[in-house]
Amino acid sequence: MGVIKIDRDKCKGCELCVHFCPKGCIAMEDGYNHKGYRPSYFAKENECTGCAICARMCPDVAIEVWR
Amino acid sequence: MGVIKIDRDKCKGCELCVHFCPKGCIAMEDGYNHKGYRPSYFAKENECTGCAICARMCPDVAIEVWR
Amino acid sequence: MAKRKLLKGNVGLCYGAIAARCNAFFGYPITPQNEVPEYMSELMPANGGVFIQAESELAAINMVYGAAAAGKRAMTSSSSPGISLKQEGISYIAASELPCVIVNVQRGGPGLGNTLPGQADYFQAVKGGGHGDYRLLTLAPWSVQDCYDFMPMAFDLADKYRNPVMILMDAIIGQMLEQVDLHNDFPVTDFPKPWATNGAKSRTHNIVNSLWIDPDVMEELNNRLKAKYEMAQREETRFQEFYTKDAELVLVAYGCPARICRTVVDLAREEGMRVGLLRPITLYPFPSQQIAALAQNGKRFMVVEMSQGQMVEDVRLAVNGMADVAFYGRTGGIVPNPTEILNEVRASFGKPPVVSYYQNTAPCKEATN
Amino acid sequence: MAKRKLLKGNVGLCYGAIAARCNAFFGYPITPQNEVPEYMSELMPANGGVFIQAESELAAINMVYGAAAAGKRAMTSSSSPGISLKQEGISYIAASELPCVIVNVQRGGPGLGNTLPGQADYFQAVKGGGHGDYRLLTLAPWSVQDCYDFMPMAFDLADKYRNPVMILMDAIIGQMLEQVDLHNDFPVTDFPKPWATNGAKSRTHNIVNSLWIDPDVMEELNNRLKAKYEMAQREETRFQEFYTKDAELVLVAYGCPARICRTVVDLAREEGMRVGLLRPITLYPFPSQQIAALAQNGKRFMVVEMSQGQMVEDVRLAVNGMADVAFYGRTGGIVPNPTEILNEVRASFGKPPVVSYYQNTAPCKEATN
Amino acid sequence: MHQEIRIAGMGGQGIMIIGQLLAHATVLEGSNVVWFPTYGPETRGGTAECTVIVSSEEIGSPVSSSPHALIALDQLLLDKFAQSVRREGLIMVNSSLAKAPDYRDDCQIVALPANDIAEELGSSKAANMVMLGAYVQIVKPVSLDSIIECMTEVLPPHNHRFIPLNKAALEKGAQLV
Amino acid sequence: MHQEIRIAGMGGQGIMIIGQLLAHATVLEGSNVVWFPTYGPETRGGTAECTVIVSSEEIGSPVSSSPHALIALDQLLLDKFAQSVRREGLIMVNSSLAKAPDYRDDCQIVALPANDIAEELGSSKAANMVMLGAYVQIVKPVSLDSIIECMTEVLPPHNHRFIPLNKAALEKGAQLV
Amino acid sequence: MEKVFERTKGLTDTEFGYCPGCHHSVLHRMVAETLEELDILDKTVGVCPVGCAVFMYEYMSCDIIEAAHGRAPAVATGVKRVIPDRIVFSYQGDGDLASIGTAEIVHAAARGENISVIFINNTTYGMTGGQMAPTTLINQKTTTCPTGRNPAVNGYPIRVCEMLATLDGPSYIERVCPTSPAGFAKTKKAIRHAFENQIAGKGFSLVEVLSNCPTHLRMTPIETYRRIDEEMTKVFPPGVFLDR
Amino acid sequence: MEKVFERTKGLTDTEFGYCPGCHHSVLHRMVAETLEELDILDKTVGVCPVGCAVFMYEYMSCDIIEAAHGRAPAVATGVKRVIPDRIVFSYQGDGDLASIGTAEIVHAAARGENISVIFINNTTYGMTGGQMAPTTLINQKTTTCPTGRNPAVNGYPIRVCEMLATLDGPSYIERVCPTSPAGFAKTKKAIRHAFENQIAGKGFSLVEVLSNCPTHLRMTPIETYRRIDEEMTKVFPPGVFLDR
Ligand SMILES: Cc1ncc(C[n+]2csc(CCOP(=O)(O)OP(=O)(O)O)c2C)c(N)n1
Ligand SMILES: Cc1ncc(C[n+]2csc(CCOP(=O)(O)OP(=O)(O)O)c2C)c(N)n1
Ligand code: SF4
Ligand code: SF4
Ligand code: SF4
Ligand code: SF4
Ligand code: SF4
Ligand code: SF4
Ligand SMILES: [Mg+2]
Ligand SMILES: [Mg+2]
Repeated sequence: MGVIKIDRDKCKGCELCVHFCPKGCIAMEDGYNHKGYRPSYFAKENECTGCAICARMCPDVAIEVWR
Repeated sequence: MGVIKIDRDKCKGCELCVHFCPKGCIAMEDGYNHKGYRPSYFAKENECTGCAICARMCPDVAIEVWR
Repeated sequence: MAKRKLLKGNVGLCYGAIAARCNAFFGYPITPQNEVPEYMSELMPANGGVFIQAESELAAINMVYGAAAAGKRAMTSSSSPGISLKQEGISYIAASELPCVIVNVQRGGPGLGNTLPGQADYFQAVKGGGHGDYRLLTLAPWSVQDCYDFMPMAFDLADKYRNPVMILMDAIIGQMLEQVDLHNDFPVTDFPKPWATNGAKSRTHNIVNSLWIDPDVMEELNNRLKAKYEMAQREETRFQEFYTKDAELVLVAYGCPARICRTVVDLAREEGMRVGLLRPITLYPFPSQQIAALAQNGKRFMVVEMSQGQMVEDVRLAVNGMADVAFYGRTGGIVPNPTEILNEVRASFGKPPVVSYYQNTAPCKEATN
Repeated sequence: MAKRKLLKGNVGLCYGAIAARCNAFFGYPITPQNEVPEYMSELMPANGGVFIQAESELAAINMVYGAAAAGKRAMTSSSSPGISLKQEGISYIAASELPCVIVNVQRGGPGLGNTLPGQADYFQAVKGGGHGDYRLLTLAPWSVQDCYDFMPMAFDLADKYRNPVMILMDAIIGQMLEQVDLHNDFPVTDFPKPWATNGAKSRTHNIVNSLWIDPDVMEELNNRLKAKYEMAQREETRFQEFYTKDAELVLVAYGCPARICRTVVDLAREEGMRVGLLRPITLYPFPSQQIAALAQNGKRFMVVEMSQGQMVEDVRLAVNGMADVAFYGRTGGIVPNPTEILNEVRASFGKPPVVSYYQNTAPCKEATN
Repeated sequence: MHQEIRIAGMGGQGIMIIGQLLAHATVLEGSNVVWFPTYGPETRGGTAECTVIVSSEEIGSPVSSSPHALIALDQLLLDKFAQSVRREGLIMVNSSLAKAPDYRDDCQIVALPANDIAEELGSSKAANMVMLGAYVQIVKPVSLDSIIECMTEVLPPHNHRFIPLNKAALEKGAQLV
Repeated sequence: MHQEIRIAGMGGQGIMIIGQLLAHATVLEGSNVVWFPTYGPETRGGTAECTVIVSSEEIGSPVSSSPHALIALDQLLLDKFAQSVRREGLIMVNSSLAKAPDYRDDCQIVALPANDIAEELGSSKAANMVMLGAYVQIVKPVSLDSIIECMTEVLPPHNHRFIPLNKAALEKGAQLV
Repeated sequence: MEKVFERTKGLTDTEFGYCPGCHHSVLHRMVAETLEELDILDKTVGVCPVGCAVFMYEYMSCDIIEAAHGRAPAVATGVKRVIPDRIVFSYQGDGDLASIGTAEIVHAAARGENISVIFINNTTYGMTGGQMAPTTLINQKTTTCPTGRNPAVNGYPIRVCEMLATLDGPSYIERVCPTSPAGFAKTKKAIRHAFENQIAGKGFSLVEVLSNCPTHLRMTPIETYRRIDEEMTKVFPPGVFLDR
Repeated sequence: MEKVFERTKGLTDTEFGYCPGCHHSVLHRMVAETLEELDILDKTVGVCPVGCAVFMYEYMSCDIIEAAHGRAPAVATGVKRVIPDRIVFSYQGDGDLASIGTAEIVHAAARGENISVIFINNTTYGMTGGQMAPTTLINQKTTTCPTGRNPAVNGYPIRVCEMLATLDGPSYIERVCPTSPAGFAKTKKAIRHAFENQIAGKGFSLVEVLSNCPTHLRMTPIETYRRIDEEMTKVFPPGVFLDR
């Protein structure tokens, strides 16, 4: 079981975390953050394994992970 | 049968022709030319084959060859 | 292609180069002149010319050297740090008496600096940033139209004097959009190049060289260069004057600051201050004679530059103690605005500064001469 | 090692660098300064320092940049074309406010030129051959003793001002053998370098940089540099005068021509002409004040250079119209001899030239001040 | 007629494009114009700013000490430039991202939630067009039609697909003032 | 005492070395000296030339307009410099390779077949030492012993094997004048 | 619950100014993590290039020098030679390292300088607006080869690893491909190895990272990863070229 | 009797100023003979280096440009691109080509410039007095590595042919060893091939010639030939690296 926290304002909406999460836990928001990007969010909280792949793939170090 | 002509004043006395003549036809003079080098000379006129190796090895294009 | 176009100064240069029948462009990317290689990469091949993005500024200037030696019209373009890298090559080209055109779209310096406008490479351009006693004939456009028009002039001067010509601009002139008349109406002079190293057919071999072991021969070259520069001084000095005749204070500026000063002159005159503007078009040869003449007539001067004060030395040399020469400069990419210059002018007339905002920007009035 | 030695100027520099506790030398061979890297390749390792023959002048100046950033005393040495190649790097070092020493043993130019003595890189050294508003503090030795003595001074100035210092010499000063007292008697000042990038132990990280996107910050740097140069102008201007007090004509020259003029002064005085000599030791800051003072006292000037006339502009700027400034220059590797300068002096006093051979070479008399 | 306009915002907000549209439209209508940009060395992020001077007479200084109008798409840039607008000038604020200044009561202040308006039309990327439309409507340096006519020339080919959206945003902006 | 000497010849004739020996010997004897060379960028071939100024007082110009003495090892250089020697000066000619000038009857002319003399002693390479020995003997700026003492310092290590030959040539030159 | 991923101390708090999905951010973090892991943050001096990574000094918490375009290996040499007990690395783009700085990288490698070089090959000049780089692929369109790189006019891409591997100086040369979690791990390992080698005094190490530039390639970050896998690796095969 | 060897028209009447036995003379003659044989003397432009061969323009009877130190490939590129029907070659020493001019040769090769390069590797800087070159052998003494080249300090020799052969641009790269009549013949053939390739429009050709510098090696010419055979070829093996 894992938990991730995405820093909404650090996120640049590159979608890499979405693409690489093996469990498909992350999705893109509809809104915009203060930088003008559409950020990602933790969509399927129950399926996260805490593998931290998302965090490692995130260029902007916007994700923290707990397990 | 070959004949070579060494331009005494062009020669810089590097001895390469002496070294490479397969017939040992060339030798070094005792004197100096106007450049201050000890030039080579055609020592064994009869044994020359006109192979032109001496001329090709001479850096200073000081040798002409007839056959 | 429409004759009148809205173009950036950098792009104006490119069309000017085509109009000048430039044969080859060699450059390396650097902001704020990237439009030049970008446009040239299309325009040159489209017009039968050569475009190469060189591996560096050094390679670029040496490719120019080769193409110029081969008798062709060649140019390069860069910005401040890149121009510093070309100094050895420029000295070689001048010493070998080859024609070419070099563009410097100056940015904020020194060092890596920034990509905002600057004018702190004036000394480098006109006194010789490279080694030895050579000079670059140096042109300073102040509009996009100039960018276009000066290119053929630069190539002609280069061919006439067999000397590199520099177009010294700043990021504003390079980056601004303005209307330009692409009239393509330039005199075409034929410059025979019997000295070109392009194959020794039906003649003895040509040598392009700047190595002269014999100091007498080397001094001869130096004297020949000097004679060329003296001739250029007589024949090529170009400048523009606005309201100098009755002026008490003459502003001296080139490039973008000259444009700004043009507005300041109008503003000052509206306030009753008799201010004029002298805008050198050729920075080398410098319009020293005209400045000396103005000084003799009792004018005082204020030089405005985007630098800590470089052209001001040439003004002082011209004035030679006959008049006061003040200086106002901004650096680091900051462009002075009309109000701050106007305030300097006011101060020099003993008036208080205009405060806070700037009130009445008027468009330019017609030039007096 | 004997204290008094007969050494070449180039070698004197090397011993001076060792005395200055120079940590690193980076250079690339070029005549007429090859003795410098050659000696340094032995002296540096022998004294616990670093010697690298870089792949080019560009690499050398950038290695200097790195070593200086790391807080060490670093230097490079080259001759005219090689110095042109260093211009970008020099601008970076100045903009990053790093100390270092750069030697230019000038040769005949422009271009490849020849390896004989020249002084045509004066503008490049003192006005800034690189881009942007920076200056090099510039020292001009005129003897082998100076070569030795100026090295520690140069490193101290560099550290004090956090600015590159140039030693501008010519092939004669570099190549001549003269006695030198290797006294090793230099003041040792400690220059803390808390800004050095040598590992962020017990402090926040240091950054050595010349990129300032914000024009206000970039202008601040420019103003800081300017303030340093003004301080140097006040505190570091160095020159030497000979017989200027009663002189009617003051010769101004640096390096080898100053030595030659020193003899000319004696010859002229033997003929009853009141001639003096002002020898700038620092070319930047330039002894403008002293020259202005002499001009005010009614002296006239003759500048002698191995160039088409570069330092003469600084003399003219200092004199500012108050006095006549004549110029005599030779180029291309030609060193003027005492007689030809004497003839110029004679002409300026309305006397006919000395013909054919040169009659009475006297050794120098004691200096007046 | 002599109008100096400063347009400012964050990189990516299309600051340069609306300035250039205005410049091209001016030429189309036969007046003089100068446009020039300021931006960092980065092609990404950072701030973007341009100046447009439109005039019926020859233009001297391309630099404006104190523009007649400011179009600010972002708070940061609004704060930076609001003070520089000349007395009785025009300040246009993208109220989706910035708060209208209360310290310039001498100026005409126009606040439009341009991002939201544009978003409704299809994409907040067209916020710049909303602002331009409003500006043109208020000051009338050129006609809206001229602006639209210039779009094909000014926009890079790979962005031509956005022309309908841009047009809609432009017109919406004009309607709202 | 103030003597200016020009020494000139072809590359490889050891021009620089005899100038440097004279310079070092001068220092050894406590006088002032300046030596400086002129040569092409080539380390090979070409011409070589150096100037030595020996003086009991401080030396100003390191350059001589008109030397007191010329030592010429080759015709080309003799022709180049013979005119420059000051009136009543000394011209020393290597008569193995050059003809003494007949147009300087105001000068003392010393002609020695230095190459031949040196050759006899072992190698014509020592011709330079023959000329130096003769010069020192005539002008006496320093003693021969001082010259010899400096050889180890001045000659590069790989040439130390020639010191005996050089010494012999030096002394022979001195004897002959 | 335990925190299993957090921001490394090797990075400052400053947010990256890079475009969304740009590899520069990823690689900065990996270098910074390595410095923290090896506990050399306070004895490391980084040299940043002129290129998009020019602001690296704002992001990394070690000492940093901003070099002139292409000269980072020379600057790093100057630093390393005078303070050899410190760790010195350069971080350079393909324009910086493989174009203007060709001589400097070749000679630093030939000298076997004991430094670590991180080489970001994104086949374009990101900072100046997407011009052709020495590593631009054949037919790739850039702002200075608008119709695609044509070998007859623009020449061929340079393979830096292969070129430097012909030298005796380098100790370690590897090309990596961070386009998947596994590729990321391999990249991180390679970077770490380059620093470990330096600590061990083994000499010159270089890691070439096949990278992206979504902005100038006009692709989404994920498309750029695909491009690396499908096109770039054909010209620039990943692998260890030297490790000795 | 028939004359079987005479001076080529490709050379002027000026006598070489090189030291006795120097390879530069030999190579000048071979290039000049090639130009005569291929009948391209009147359409060839040579670019000479800064190095002992700086005076090449006095010896060759084709048009010649004196380039700045190291920049001959850039100069040659400039010439060839604007007059592509002319034949352009550069002639460069190891300091010129492999040190200061590294970037220029690598990129001319990568671009596949249709030029011919004659590269004279004599393991030292002849002209400036025998300093260390990038090709100086380990332990070789020079004036800037007076105790012998020490790889720990001075790095390792660079192998230019091997390095350039990793590129796709070049058409022909060969290293030759003119130390015997056969070696001379092979050298001449290689030079000729480099020019023939250019005439055929095949692109970049480079011939590296293992050469001598009797003066600074302090050896007789024959000893230098032996050194090439016995020491240099170990580090710089002769052979054809590319021919396509
Ligand atoms: C001497 C010099 N030349 C050119 C430039 C302009 N310039 C800045 S970055 C850059 C290239 C950047 O490309 P790359 O190294 O591939 O880095 P990227 O931005 O792709 O990461 C250039 C040419 C400069 N600053 N200095
Ligand atoms: C910019 C510059 N740097 C340095 C020099 C000095 N220089 C002249 S020739 C040379 C090296 C010559 O060596 P190489 O290229 O190997 O040629 P060689 O003389 O051995 O044939 C150098 C460093 C120069 N003339 N210009
Ligand atoms: S930690 Fe793993 S499973 Fe959880 S969101 Fe991130 S990638 Fe997906
Ligand atoms: S990888 Fe990072 S920056 Fe990209 S969408 Fe996810 S959280 Fe945002
Ligand atoms: S031609 Fe042949 S045989 Fe005759 S001298 Fe020359 S090398 Fe010897
Ligand atoms: S090879 Fe030539 S230069 Fe050498 S000795 Fe023989 S003739 Fe003389
Ligand atoms: S321009 Fe390209 S390389 Fe630069 S930050 Fe953006 S995506 Fe990265
Ligand atoms: S110095 Fe060496 S390379 Fe130069 S000419 Fe003499 S032997 Fe040849
Ligand atoms: Mg890149
Ligand atoms: Mg060599």
